[in-house]
This record gives sequence, structure tokens and C-alpha cells, in this order.
Amino acid sequence: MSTQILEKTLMELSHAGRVGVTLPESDVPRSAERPPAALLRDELPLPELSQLDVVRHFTRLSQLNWSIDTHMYPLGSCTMKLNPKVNDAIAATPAFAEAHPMQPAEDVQGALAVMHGLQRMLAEITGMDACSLAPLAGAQGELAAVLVIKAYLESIGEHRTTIVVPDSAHGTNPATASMAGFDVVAVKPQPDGDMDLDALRAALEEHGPTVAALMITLPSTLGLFDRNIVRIAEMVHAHGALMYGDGANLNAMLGQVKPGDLGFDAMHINLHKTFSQPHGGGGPGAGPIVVSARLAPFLPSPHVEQVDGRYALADPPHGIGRLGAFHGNFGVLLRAYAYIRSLGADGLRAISEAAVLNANYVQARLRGAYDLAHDRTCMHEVLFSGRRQKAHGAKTLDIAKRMIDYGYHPPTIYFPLVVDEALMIEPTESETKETLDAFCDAMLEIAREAETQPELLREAPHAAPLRRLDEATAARKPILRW
Amino acid sequence: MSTQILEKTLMELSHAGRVGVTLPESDVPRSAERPPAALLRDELPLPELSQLDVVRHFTRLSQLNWSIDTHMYPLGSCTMKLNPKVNDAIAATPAFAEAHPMQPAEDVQGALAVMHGLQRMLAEITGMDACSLAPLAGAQGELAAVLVIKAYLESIGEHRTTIVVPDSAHGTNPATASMAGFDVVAVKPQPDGDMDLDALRAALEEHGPTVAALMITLPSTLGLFDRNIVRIAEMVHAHGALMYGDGANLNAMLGQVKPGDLGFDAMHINLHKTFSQPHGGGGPGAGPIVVSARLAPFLPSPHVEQVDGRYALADPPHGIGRLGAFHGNFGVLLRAYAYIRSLGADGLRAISEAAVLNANYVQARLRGAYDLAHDRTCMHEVLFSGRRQKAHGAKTLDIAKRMIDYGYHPPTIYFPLVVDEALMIEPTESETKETLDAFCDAMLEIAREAETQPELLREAPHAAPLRRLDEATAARKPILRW
Amino acid sequence: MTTETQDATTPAAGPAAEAPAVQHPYIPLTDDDRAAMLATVGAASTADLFADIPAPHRLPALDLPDALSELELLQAMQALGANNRVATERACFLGAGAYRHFRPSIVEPLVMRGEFLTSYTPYQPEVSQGTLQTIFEFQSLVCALTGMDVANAGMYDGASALAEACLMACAVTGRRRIAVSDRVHPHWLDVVRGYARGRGIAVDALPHGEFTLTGEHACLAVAQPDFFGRVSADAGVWGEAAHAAGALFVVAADPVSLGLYRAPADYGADVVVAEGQALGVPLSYGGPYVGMFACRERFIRQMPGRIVGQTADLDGRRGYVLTLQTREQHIRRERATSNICTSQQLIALATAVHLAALGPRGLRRVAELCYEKAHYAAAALDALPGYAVERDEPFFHEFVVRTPRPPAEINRALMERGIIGGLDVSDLLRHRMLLCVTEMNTRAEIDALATALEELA
Amino acid sequence: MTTETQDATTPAAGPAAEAPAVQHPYIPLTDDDRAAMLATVGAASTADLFADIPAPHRLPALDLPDALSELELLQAMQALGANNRVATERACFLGAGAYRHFRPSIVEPLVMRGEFLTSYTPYQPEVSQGTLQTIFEFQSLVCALTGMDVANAGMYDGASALAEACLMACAVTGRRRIAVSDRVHPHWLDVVRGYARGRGIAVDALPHGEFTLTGEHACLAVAQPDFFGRVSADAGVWGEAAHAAGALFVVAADPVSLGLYRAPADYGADVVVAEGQALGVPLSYGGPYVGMFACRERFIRQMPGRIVGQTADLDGRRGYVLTLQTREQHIRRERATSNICTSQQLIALATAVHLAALGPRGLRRVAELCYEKAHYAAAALDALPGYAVERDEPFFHEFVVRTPRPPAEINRALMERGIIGGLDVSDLLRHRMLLCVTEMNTRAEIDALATALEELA
Ligand SMILES: Cc1ncc(COP(=O)(O)O)c(C=O)c1O
Ligand SMILES: Cc1ncc(COP(=O)(O)O)c(C=O)c1O
Repeated sequence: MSTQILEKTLMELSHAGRVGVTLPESDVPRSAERPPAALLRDELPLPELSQLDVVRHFTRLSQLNWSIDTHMYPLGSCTMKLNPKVNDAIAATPAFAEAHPMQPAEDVQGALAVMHGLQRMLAEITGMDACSLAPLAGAQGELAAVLVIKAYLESIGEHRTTIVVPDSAHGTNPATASMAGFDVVAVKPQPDGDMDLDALRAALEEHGPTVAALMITLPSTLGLFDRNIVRIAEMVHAHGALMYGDGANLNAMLGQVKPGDLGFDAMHINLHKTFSQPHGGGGPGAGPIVVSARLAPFLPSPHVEQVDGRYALADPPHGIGRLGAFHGNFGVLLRAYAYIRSLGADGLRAISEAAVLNANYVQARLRGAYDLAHDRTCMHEVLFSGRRQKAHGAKTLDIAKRMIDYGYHPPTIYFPLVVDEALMIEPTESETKETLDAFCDAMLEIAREAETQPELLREAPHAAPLRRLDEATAARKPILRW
Repeated sequence: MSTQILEKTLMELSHAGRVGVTLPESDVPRSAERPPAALLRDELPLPELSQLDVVRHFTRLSQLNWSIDTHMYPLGSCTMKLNPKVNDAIAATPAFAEAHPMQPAEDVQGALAVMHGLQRMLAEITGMDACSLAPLAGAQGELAAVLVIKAYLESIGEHRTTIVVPDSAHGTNPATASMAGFDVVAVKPQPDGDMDLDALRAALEEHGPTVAALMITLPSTLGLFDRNIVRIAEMVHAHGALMYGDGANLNAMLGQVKPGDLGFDAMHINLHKTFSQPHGGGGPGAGPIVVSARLAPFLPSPHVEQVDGRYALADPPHGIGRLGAFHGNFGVLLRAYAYIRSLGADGLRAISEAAVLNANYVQARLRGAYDLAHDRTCMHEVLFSGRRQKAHGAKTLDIAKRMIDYGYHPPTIYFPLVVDEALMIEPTESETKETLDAFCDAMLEIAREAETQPELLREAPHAAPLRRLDEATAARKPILRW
Repeated sequence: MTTETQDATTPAAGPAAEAPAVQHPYIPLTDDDRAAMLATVGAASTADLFADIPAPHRLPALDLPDALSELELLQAMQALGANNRVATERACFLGAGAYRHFRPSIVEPLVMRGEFLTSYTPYQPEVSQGTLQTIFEFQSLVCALTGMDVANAGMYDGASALAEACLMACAVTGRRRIAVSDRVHPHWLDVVRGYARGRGIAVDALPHGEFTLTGEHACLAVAQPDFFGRVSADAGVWGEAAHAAGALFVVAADPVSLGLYRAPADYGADVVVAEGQALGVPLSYGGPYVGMFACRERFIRQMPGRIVGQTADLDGRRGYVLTLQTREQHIRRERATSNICTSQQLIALATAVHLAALGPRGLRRVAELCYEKAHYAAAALDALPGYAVERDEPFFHEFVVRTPRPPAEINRALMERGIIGGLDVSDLLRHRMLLCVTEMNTRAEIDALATALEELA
Repeated sequence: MTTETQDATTPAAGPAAEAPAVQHPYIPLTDDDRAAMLATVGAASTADLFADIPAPHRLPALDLPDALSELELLQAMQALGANNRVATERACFLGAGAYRHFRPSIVEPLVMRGEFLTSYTPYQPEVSQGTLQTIFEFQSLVCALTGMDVANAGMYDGASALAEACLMACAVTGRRRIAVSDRVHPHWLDVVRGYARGRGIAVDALPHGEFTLTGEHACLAVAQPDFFGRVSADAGVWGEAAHAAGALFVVAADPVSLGLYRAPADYGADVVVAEGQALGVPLSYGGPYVGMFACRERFIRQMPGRIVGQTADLDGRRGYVLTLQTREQHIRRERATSNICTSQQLIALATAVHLAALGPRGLRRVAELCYEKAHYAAAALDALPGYAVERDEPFFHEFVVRTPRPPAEINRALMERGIIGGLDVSDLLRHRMLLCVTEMNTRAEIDALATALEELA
């Protein structure tokens, strides 16, 4: 019965004349003023489907996805944790879902109270002084923060043009630096995974007064807490540069340490990682930034302020302006607010503890079978290298695809780029020990298979809706629409 | 990777200490009055799961189901049609979902208006005089209607003890008759599928004044509209008995004919068939009954009445009492009300037309390959016999299981009992011609396979989550709980 | 630049533009589909397909309101809904068989998944394991709560479950008379009477606690807590009395109370029924709810309703099927144990998800909160001049208050203050009101109730 | 029978009972799990795992509100929500970039299915075909609406899509100056300026309609309809002007208007962006929304954002993958076309479901209803003493009214009458209000608005 098509496209399901929903007739007299004919379109080639076909199409498509709600999804750097349904329920209540972004502040005090509360809570959790909720995702948070740094430096007459980025950094870091008009200087980690202080010193000295900031991820994208972080901040500050923290890995630090205490000047936070916003197959997320006091006047618009017990939207005095049409991804902010209020300080601390314990447990159970990138206590994720398996004829990609056959979503692979055949596992705090054990058992079995029958891995997955896809042709001869 | 278990049970997933949701602390002082220790339980062996495990468990289980939202589901006699999501949305609004059944009528005028409107609309659609929404499913509607008939007959001094039921009837008909304290006399259909008038006459004459009613399904469970229905009603009435209609097949008659016009005295309606209430894997449904004027005083409680523009719950003067704790399956009634209002008279008529055309189309396309039980225009469903395929070595059960491999839910099989190897297909109005064509192509292919490789059918399904299940052992050595 | 002229054929704004005949989203057939299909069928028109209907009765007029578009429908329903004064923004102290409890947010999105919502009774187990396993789990949870050996897949509601339990007792004992406590919910008693009348079985409603049975009685049915909220320590004695008379002991329990109180199996119940609504099901003006039905193992072949059993497929993989079907109407027809067919599966599922989320700690906590808050409220009300709480027996989360004025009057005044009062039970006991307090009632609400009642004394 | 004594160890009602340490439902690890795992890890306590954090900074105090149980959280959020005065039970005439439109009921249950909601960006195509195919369909739908050749998987919102379009124009043309109409939404203009400032690109905000470009301009960006709701017949001329200057013509369109009005491709657009919110997405106080981004085929390798392409698996079965990834940050790093990574996929999905439900007839009908009702409203308001509608150019569903009093005052008075008025644009044009009318506004609402404004004149 294997069909050539898992599910037809909407256009293939279309049949002229069908409709998926009824709309009312007009209840006003037809206006005598007609739109100029020249402005009107004559064809609108949208698909035409019955309601059942629309429902069935998207329901069937959904089943082709794996997700947190169906599978363990240990994607390193992505924090695929439980997405509590209560947060969705709150976001769907008309009191929030129907609030119009252009309503006067007096009519949306509830929404503003949530935003104000979240600004405060995020600043508190990170130990920073001020927060902006405007950025619409992590990368936009990075951009906003770097622009804030730039504006601040310009305000004190510094025209610095370089940003130092470890070469283990996430791709958005260098891409952001360049979007903000900076040159990027890369530094390598030392063998133990911490930043190479000599390399940093050399970079700072070589680029000297042009260095605006160091963009550093904490815990690092190697899953490690850099033991020299305070020293690094001192070195950066000594050169008049600022410390930018990529907060994508904040899940490891909740209530354990505040980046603000370590010398960070600015940081973005991925609400769609640490704060349980569902990923939605690629968003929406939100990337609030938190900054130290000296950067606060430069935050983007709008900022929520409280005056005489009333909340209002305000423009920071020297702000970098807007990042999107309105006030940030409010529905996401609302979920994050609800999440933090569901946990409180102790709950957040327990989250980090469990996330870190889980990662170390996976590390302990798998260290015999897979090479560790760095053999030390990891934080919320553990980084292996598939080089041993590669030698047997099964690459990291093959290991990843084989995991699908065992019912586990593959981890992040080939990132960070600095580790050969990287395989980065982030179990999060949401999985049970039983699930972790079954997962580790499967990984151990796969390691055995890699030795004895690597072709099994090379041809995997065997039990997914599709076998491996031809990505090369897709890129060479792009078919991007029906 | 084939595991022995598709999904663990909740109890297998349980681990002492886990919780799926948080609950508040008490905000009142602890009462000095303690419950007597002897009344308290000490163990409560419920499963203990984290929230993610609960979500994942039920999400994964759901995916093991086929449903209208995912597959064509042409189950004869079940009217598996589109279940519009707008009706679910309405039923979920707090204004209805949070109404308490014991609130005074003045505080639930909205709910009562819906019920009153539905009573009226169902009576209008069926051409009857009065309606009760109290029955909680079709079978309870049957019971209610038969008790109403009994009460009516007793009120006029008739103590009749027999109900005539065609032997093609749904099992609930005879079971109901017996629950209501009647003896059942069966009559057979004639070869063309209509009721055998001679047999009916004989039965009426033999049981004479003890016959309380004829329970007849229209269109019949053979998918046919009995051409003698008016004559039948006359005969039944001539014997002082009443005409009871099983309205499970009303989907064929909306706006085409009113049972009340044909001489029916009482009838139940399955809102979970004709009126789009989702089946929910086996309910909830609702089985309102409609009756002629002489039966109205005997309807169950409560009945919604309108007095001076206000709605109120009332007890019919000689009513048979309550069928459930409250007023019927209100959420189901609400959906049916919304469904009728979405369609209006023309829309309902178009539903029946399409349902009947679809069934006849399937009949026309498959009549060459499968034997028809009755070769004539069918109504909303078409009844085949698998006897030809059985001769080749593939029973109707095998055909049904093979359909799963082609992605179609099997039709109703081995019902009605009077047709050998019955295979009853009800496509409903909700499927497109394309879907019907693909379905018929698959059925034709299966007919070919039945001839050439019947073992393929006997071993089917090959592509479902499980292969055939051992029902005999399940019944012989029942394991009914963990 | 305003243009006033426009070619009449331009596909233009406004309803006056001649749109092609609009299809309905619930009916995919288009005119061309219809034509092609009629040709295959060999009919000239769809009307021909209805030729078997006697001509004088065809195409009757249907006097129904005009069809509404989806937007208009939603607006119309919102307008109707606005005429309900519900608990969402009010304090609610009404119980009496339907209870307002906290429903964890995970319940609804899981239960409403299309695969659960839009599937039929699981006749084809290979493609229905989702529903089947959840039923197996529901049965197991009901057993855990009640302490009984076996449970079925659920009944229409608690009341009809009680009625079926009594009928089953008759089938088991071969007797034709049943005894029921008069403190069973009056509506439930009415349902029992109706079902019994059908089968010609006599019903004795006995004064609560004074249960004198004879050898004619098939069962004694009691409610624990009873309709007035009281939990009796004598239940074990009643069970013994029933057994001494050769009758079954049938207990109607509140499932939330079972988070705290003894399982009916422990005090001798042979059949336990319950209204499942309190476990994660919205009030929804009285339904759909679900009846729980559990009993001793020896009655399994006399149980009504669907039952799911565990088995294995051809490859030995565990699976579930509908089982013991020879009890049922589709096999046994007039000799079936009950006529029940479609039941309330989706609601049973909701209770299973609810219990899975709560777990034993959660359910106990809910029961404790109910207990504490109800007792706090009772103490507060009892202290009010003109009011007196009936406290002769221990209660769980409902209690009866004597009121200085007719309860209906008081309730109207409470509604004006945003409070849904208790049930007026004056028809049973003069100037009495039955109040219910659950974990949903905050202390502030209870205090506000007390203040309001004081003012209304 | 009231019992006052109770063994302190009885598992009893009330919070004072010593419950075992409560687990949080979001964290499944129990104490025994933790102990076993620490043993495997070889650590004495979880604290040991954090030893790399400098000791003085470990375990800082966190000043956060106490944790709320789910019920308390819902109550707290309901209380906060009650401080919003939203359109649910009010007439709303506010637009200005976020629009209240009818959302078919099928959209939400489909979009919120866990498999869509809780999956990541589809990096593993074998187990992500659901998301991938819906992106492919979204891209195709955006092309159909705009008339363009290709579209990406969506941007953060319409405003940032416009900014990225301008940056792309710079990359394509190698120029470092962009021209933008001053009738683009002012917030959007601000976003464009911000993005441009980062890359050191100059922005010229040109008076609408008077677009004098030079050989330095990478693009001309306009909004159609413009911020004041006007639809211009001159767009083709502007496109030619842009092309004559060697610049790209970038159009920001309203997607609902495209149900009625010409596709921007027809009048020369090289890039079309749009805010997708109007297509099935709740207002949600400004987000999450989704930006649509479409362009001519020749720019595909310079486009920002994710793109999905069709391909086949090893068995030749059709499938979809993320493609052209060498444009993106995770491959190209500082030379990527944009830094965008996580975008707004679920919202893109909502717009796709919405469009699939509406189809071409539905979208046209919505656009027609907007047109008719807005024009009915404009005529009614224009007739009021003291008010004047600016009608120098044709408009779609938004228009500007001159008011006799400051619009803020009027809006406050309207709110008291249950009406959410238009946007106060006095900062741009004295005593002016920008009103929006959609299919959601009934004639009765519009009449009520007119009556209210008349009273407030
Ligand atoms: C370390 C790191 N930094 C930044 C980002 C970018 O965040 P976003 O995808 O929300 O733009 C990610 C997420 O993918 C990340 O893992
Ligand atoms: C013909 C017929 N009559 C009666 C019934 C009984 O209806 P219900 O299942 O709602 O009790 C059914 C449904 O199964 C049926 O098909």
C-alpha cells in the first residue's frame, strides 16, 4: 500500500466550488462608491476545499510530526521541555487574546501588568537592572542588545566596530554582529572547553579599542559552565568592552547563579526555551533582553512603566526604537509570566537542578560507548562526538537517524561546529528517569549496532513516515511552491 | 524495533511521588470537626504521573485511533459525518459549559431557549407534535418512547404486551422492548427488502389485541425506503397499535419526507448520527424522541415550556418521569441546535440529497464486484453481501480488515443479521467525490485480491498499529483491569 | 479620485454582486460532481433517488429559521449565552448532584483531540487501540477508586447507572423488588422507578438508615454521601443487613469523596455506581456526564454496558478489545442485560485524564479542601442569627441550612450580589437550603456569602 | 455523631496534615530517582554538579512571587484579564495594523494540536513532514495571494519583514540607501530605520506619492493600502519609477485586501511583505503575528528566513525539507542574509488553515464585507455635524475622520458606551481619528457608533 504521497497538498485537494466555511451576507446597503475597476483583481488562485477536507488534511499532517507531546525530543541547545497546557489556556482567554495592541493604556491594564511583572521577574532571575520584552525571538534579542550596546558606546563617544565571538557560538551570534554593523573576531576554546584566556587576551589586545563586546554563551554551547567567567568579564571590561550573554542556555542557571552577578552587561533570553513557550515547529518565540543600568536608557520601544499605580507604554529616552509593529510577542510573554508564577523561586531552582542532573546522568550512562567532547561535569546538556562510531562506518548523522527507529527524536548534531561529529543531548528536566534509562539503553544498543552492522545506521530511519530525503536536489533545483 | 507494547498503561507509567498538577493549600483554618477515622480510607492506588507523561500518554494513545478527522469512516447505520468544530467551540463557552443544572430557570434562560428551540425544530423536521430531549442516547430514546406508548395505552385502558420488530432491526430495538416489559415478535422482510405485508398481517392477527406497537426503522437497516410504509402504518393503526420509528437513519430523510406525515406516532433521533454530534469513541450522544399529540402528555421529565416569553422546565402531566439525573445531554443538544441553525431547511434537504447520492454512487461503482443485498435504489447507505468473496475464501471480515491497509475504516459488517456476510457502507454527505472514487477503487482492488490472493485478506490488516486480536481468549479469560 | 462608475460584471464588492451559487462547507459535492455521479448511477436527478417515498409526502415544507453563517451563528449563540447567569464570574454554592471542581487544563485539549472525539465505538480494534486502552484504564481507575473487582466502560450518568445496578441485582437474585434509601438524590430515585417500572419491578423507598429488608428484595441501594451531604458510619451495618436478606448492597458514591473516605468495597458493597462529572467534567447544564459502574467479579456476565478486555494480536503484542459482548443487545437482542449501546465514552476519558493528572495526592487534596471549606462555611453560617446548620451527622462538602426566609427569596437576593446560592429543598424540608462548598470556593467567597446571608436574615 | 478526636497520624483532611514533600508536576524526578541518578553520576548531591559556578555567586536569593497552584494561577490571570476592556463584548473600530476578523472555528483546534504546537523547527525531515508540508503550503498560499514567484516560511511580523525586504534590496543592488513612503505605518517605519541603522544604511522617508528616487536608492517601499487606509491607482507608476532608478519596488500589502484588489506582482512589485495577522490570528495585544515575505524568483538566494522545498526520499516518495540553507546563519554565520532563526511558524500555519477554510470565495467575501461596511460607516460619519471623512482617495476598510473634539476625549466617552473607537492620530494630523470597519462590525454597531459620535460632537 505504500503510496507515493503521504498527504496531498491543499491544491491537489482543491475542487472548484467548494468552501470550508460560510460567511454572512452584507447587512448594509451596497455603497454607491465603487472601487476603481483598475484596482481589482480577477483571479485569486487559492485552493477550494470542504470543511472536512481541511480538517482531515491538517490533522493527518500533524500526525507526521514528532513533538514533545509525543516523543522525547532531546535537541541540544533547544530546551525541548514540557509546554504546560495551562499557559495555552490563559493565552486563549478573550480578555488577553482579544486585546488590541493600539488600545489606550487605561483599557489594557491587565496586559500591561503582565508585561511589567515579567520585565521585573526576568531582571530578577538574571540579576540585571532592566528588561525589554520587545524582541520577537532570540536572534532579534541579540540584535537589539548589540544595538543597545552600540548606542550606549556611541553615547559615550566610543566608536567601536568589532565583536569577539567564540567559534563555538551559535550562528545567530556572528550573524547578529554583522547585522548590527560589527566585524567579527573569533576565538577558540581550550581543550577543556573553557574559553582560552590567552586567545581572548590576544584578540582584545590585537583589536584593542575597537572591541565593543564579547558575545558569550553561558553555559557555553559545549554544555559547560566556563570556570573563568568572572576573569573573562574583568578582561573584557578592562578593555572598555561590554559582556554580552547569549541566554539560550539559561535553563541550567535558574536560581543557581545570576549572570548579572558575574559581570554581564546585556543578555537575551529565549522564552521558547527556558520559559516553556511551545516551539510551534519554528516559533513563535520571544527574546527579551536584560541589561545593566547603564544600558537601560537605550532599550527598544516600548517599555512598560508603572506610574502612580497605573501601567503605561513608554519610549526609553535614548532608545534604539521598535523591533516590530507592536509590543513584542505578547502571547508568548503571557505564557512565560504564567510559567514563572507556577514555579516561584524554589520551583525554578528545582528546574535547573533536575535539568543538570538529567544531563549528567545521560553523560554517565553513555560515556563508555560514546566519546565525550569534554570529560567533566556538564550543565543542562551533554556533548558527545560520534568519531568512534564514524571510524566504524556510521557517522553522527546515521546515529541520529537510527534513533528515530527507537522512537527518540535525534539530538542536535554537527553543532557546535568546533567539535567533530558533534552530538548534543539536552534531556531537560521534563523527562522521567524511566524515559532517560530507555533512551540510554537505545543509545547503547545503537553504539553496538554501529560496530557490528553500521549499514543498519546508514540506511536508517527504517520506521519513519519517510526514509532519508534528497536534500541536495532540493537545493539545486528548488521547488518552493505548488 | 517492534515492541510488545504499543503504549504502557497509566499504572505502568506510575512512579510513587509524581504529580500531574498542583493544587492550592487551604485558605481556611483547619476545622475542629474531624471526619471520624473509621470513615477514612488509607490507600488510594491511583497512578502517579508527571504532567508530561500524562500528556504524552493520551496524545500517543489518540494517534492509535482512526476517526472522521483522519479517515473516511463509512460505518453503515452510524452516519459518521463531519463534526463541525464550531459546535464544539460553542459547547465550550463558559456561558453554557458552566451553567449548573440546578440553577433556577430565571438564571438559565439561554440554555432553556436552546432546548426549547431544539424541541420545536426536531418536531418540525420529523413532522411530529412534541419532543423530549431527555433521553441520553438512541437506545434510551427507544426505551423512553416505548414507555410513553405503554403509559398512553394504559391510560386508555389497553394492556398490550407485545411489540413487533422486524428481524433486520438493530439489537437495541428488541432489547428495549424487553426492558420495557414487552414480548418481542419478529417479522422477516420480503426479498426486495420491504416489509413482508403478509407476515406483518399474520403477526398482527396472531397477537391481535396484545400488540402495542410496531418498531420499524425508516429507511430500514437494509438502507431502503419501505415503499409500503403508509400501508403498514394503516395496518398497525387498524389493530389499535402504534407506529414506532427508529430514527437512526434520519439522515436520508431531512426535508425529503416527514415521518409524522407517514403515520408514525413516536420516533427517536440520534443526534450523534444525523445531527453531527461527534461520536467520541462511543458517546456521548443524545436520543430525543418526538411524538404525536396523543402521546405528548406522557413524555419524560423535564420538558421545556415557554410561558409569557420565559422558559421553564416542566413535568408533562402524565409523564413517565426522569431518564437521567438532569435534563438530557445538554452539550449534545447545544451542538445539534447549532448544526440545524447552520443549515436551515435548504441545507438539511441538501444533506439528505448528497448522502443518498453518495450511497447510490458507491452502489453503482461496486455492484459489478460485490453482490447487492437488494438491487434497487438505496437511501443513505448501501448493503452488500460478501458471499461471492466468501466463496473465494475471503469472508466479509477479511474484506473489512483489508480495507484498513488501504486507509479506509471498515464499514459495518455482519449487520443486519438477516443478510449473509453483510457489508454496509454509509458514506454520508461529508465525503468528496474524489474520496468516494478512491474508496471504490480500493474496494474493487480488494475484490480482485479476494479472487486471486484471498490469504492477503485473511491475514489483513498488514499496515495497522496491531494485527488481528484474539477476541476469543479475551472473552474466555477476561482481563478487565490492571 | 473616487470612481463612481463600475462595470456590472466586475467581480466587485458587495452582496449585490452575483456570486455563483454558494456551496455549504458541510457538503462538498459541487454541481459537476453531482452531474458525473448521477450519470454513473443512471439517474436523471437526485430527486429520482427518492422515488420510493410516497409522492404526496415528498419534499414537505420545513419551517426552520434561516441558515446562519458561522459568524452569525457564533454571535447568536453568544447572545443566547448572555442570558445564562453562570458561575464563571460568580461564587457558586450549588451542588446537589453536579459539582463545580477544578479541572486541570490538560484535560480538555487531550480529550478534544479529533482522534478521540470523532471516532466511533471501537468495533475495529486494530484501528481503535486509543479508545480501547483508555477504556481499559477507565475501568481500572474506577476499580481503584471504589475498591471493586471489575468495572464497565461507563453508563449514561450516575442515575441511570444506579437504575441499571438495581436491575442487575434483580437478574442476579431472580427477585423483583428493590429497596432504595429515601436519601438517594430524588432525581435518581425517579430514574430508578422508571427503569423498574419498565421491567415490572417494585421499588420501596425506605427511610434512610431504617432499612428493613425482606427475602423479596434484590438489593438495598444507598447513597454515600447521601443527598444532604452526610457520610454515615453505619454503611457497613446496612451492607450486612442487605446480605443477611440475600440482597445485594448497592452504593452510589461521590467520586471526589473517595479521595478521603473509605472505598465502598471496604464496607461490603456488591455494586458501586457514581456520577463521574465531579472528575474533570464541566457542569454543562446537566450533561453530558458519565456513570461509573463497578461490581464484584462474580457478576461480570450480568453487567450492563461495554467492557474492554486485554488480549494479544497475532504477533503476541498486547492489545485491547470489546469483550463479553454476548451480554449485549447487538448479540443477545431481547435477552441482553441492557439495551445500552452508545454511552458516554468521551466523558469517561475526561475522568481518566483528570484522575491521571491529579493522582492519589491530588484527589485527596481536593477532597480535603472540600471538607475544610465546607466545614468552615458551615461554622460561619451556623453562627448567623436566623440560620442553623443541620449537624446531627458528619458531612463531606454539602450540608443543609435552615433559613429565616424562603430559600428561593434568599437565592434571588444572593444572585443580585453575584452569588449562586444553594439548592432550595423546601419541597422536602421547610425553609431549608442545601449548600455545597468545594475547592473552587475561596475563603473570601465564603465570607461574602455569610455577610450576604446575615443581611438577608 | 460528630467526632472530635482524631489520631494525628491518620491521613486526614486539611492542610495541617503533614503531606510528603510535594513534587512539582513539571519536574518528574522524585527523591529516589535523584538518589539513584546521583549514584550513577558519582556525585554526592546535585549541588556538586554546580561546582563550576564561582562559589560567591552560587544560589543567589531570588525575589519572586510565591508559586501558585494551577487553580490559583488561573484565578490570578482571570483577575488580571478583567482589567482589560476588550472587543469581545464591545464594538471595535480600531485597526491601524492589527485587525479584528472572523476566525473560523476550525483554525484553533488544528493549530493547537500538540504535534504542531510542541515540535521544533523541522531539522529532521523524516519526522517533521507535518510542519514541512504546511510551510510549503504557506509559501504557496503567499505566492497565490501576492502573485509573486516565491515566498519564505515567514518572518517575525509584517514590520520586520519590511525591514528585511529593504536590507535584501540593498544586498541585491549593492546600494546603501532606501526610500520609504511616509504613509507606511509609523511603527513599521521605525523598525525599518532600526534595522537599517544596524547595517549603516540611510533611510529616506519620502512624501507619499512624490517618490523622487536617485541611483543611490536600493528600493522604494510603499504600503498599499497605506496607513490611512487608502488604495492608490498609482502604484504601477511608482513601481516604474523605482525600476527606472534601478531600485526594487517593495510593497507592504494587507492580505485581506488582496481578496479584492490586484496582486502587487501585477503592478510591478519585486518584493511583497504583509502582516499575516488578519488571516485567522487573534489580536493578542500585538503578537505573536507573522510576516509574509515574497519576491521574484531571481532573489531566492538572497532571501532571509527559512525556506522549504519539495524533494523525494530514497524510495522516491515525495517529501519536504528545509532548503537553500547556505543563506542562513547556522551555515553562513556572519555572512548570512539575516540572523533570523526561530520565526513564527505556528502563526504561519494558522494563516494557512484560515485561507484553506475561506478559499478564494471566502476571502473575497470578507474583503467585500469590509469594503461595504467601511463605506457605509464613512458615509454615516461624514453626514454627522462636526465630523468629516477624508475622502480624497479611494479606501478599503480604514479611513480618517476629522473630529470636533480631541479624539482621545471622544474615545474615552465611546468606551463608556461599550465602543472601542478609532486610533487617535492627532500626533500626525490634528483632531483626526483613524477608524477601521470589518466584517465583524454589524450594521447595528456602526449605527450605534454614529449615534454616539453625534452626541459627542
Ligand atoms: C545558543 C543559541 N543562541 C541563539 C539562538 C537563537 O534564538 P532564536 O532561534 O530564538 O532566534 C539559539 C536558538 O536556536 C541558540 O541555541
Ligand atoms: C438503527 C439503530 N437504532 C438504534 C441505535 C441505538 O442508538 P444508540 O447507540 O445511540 O443507543 C443505533 C446505533 O447504534 C442504530 O444504528
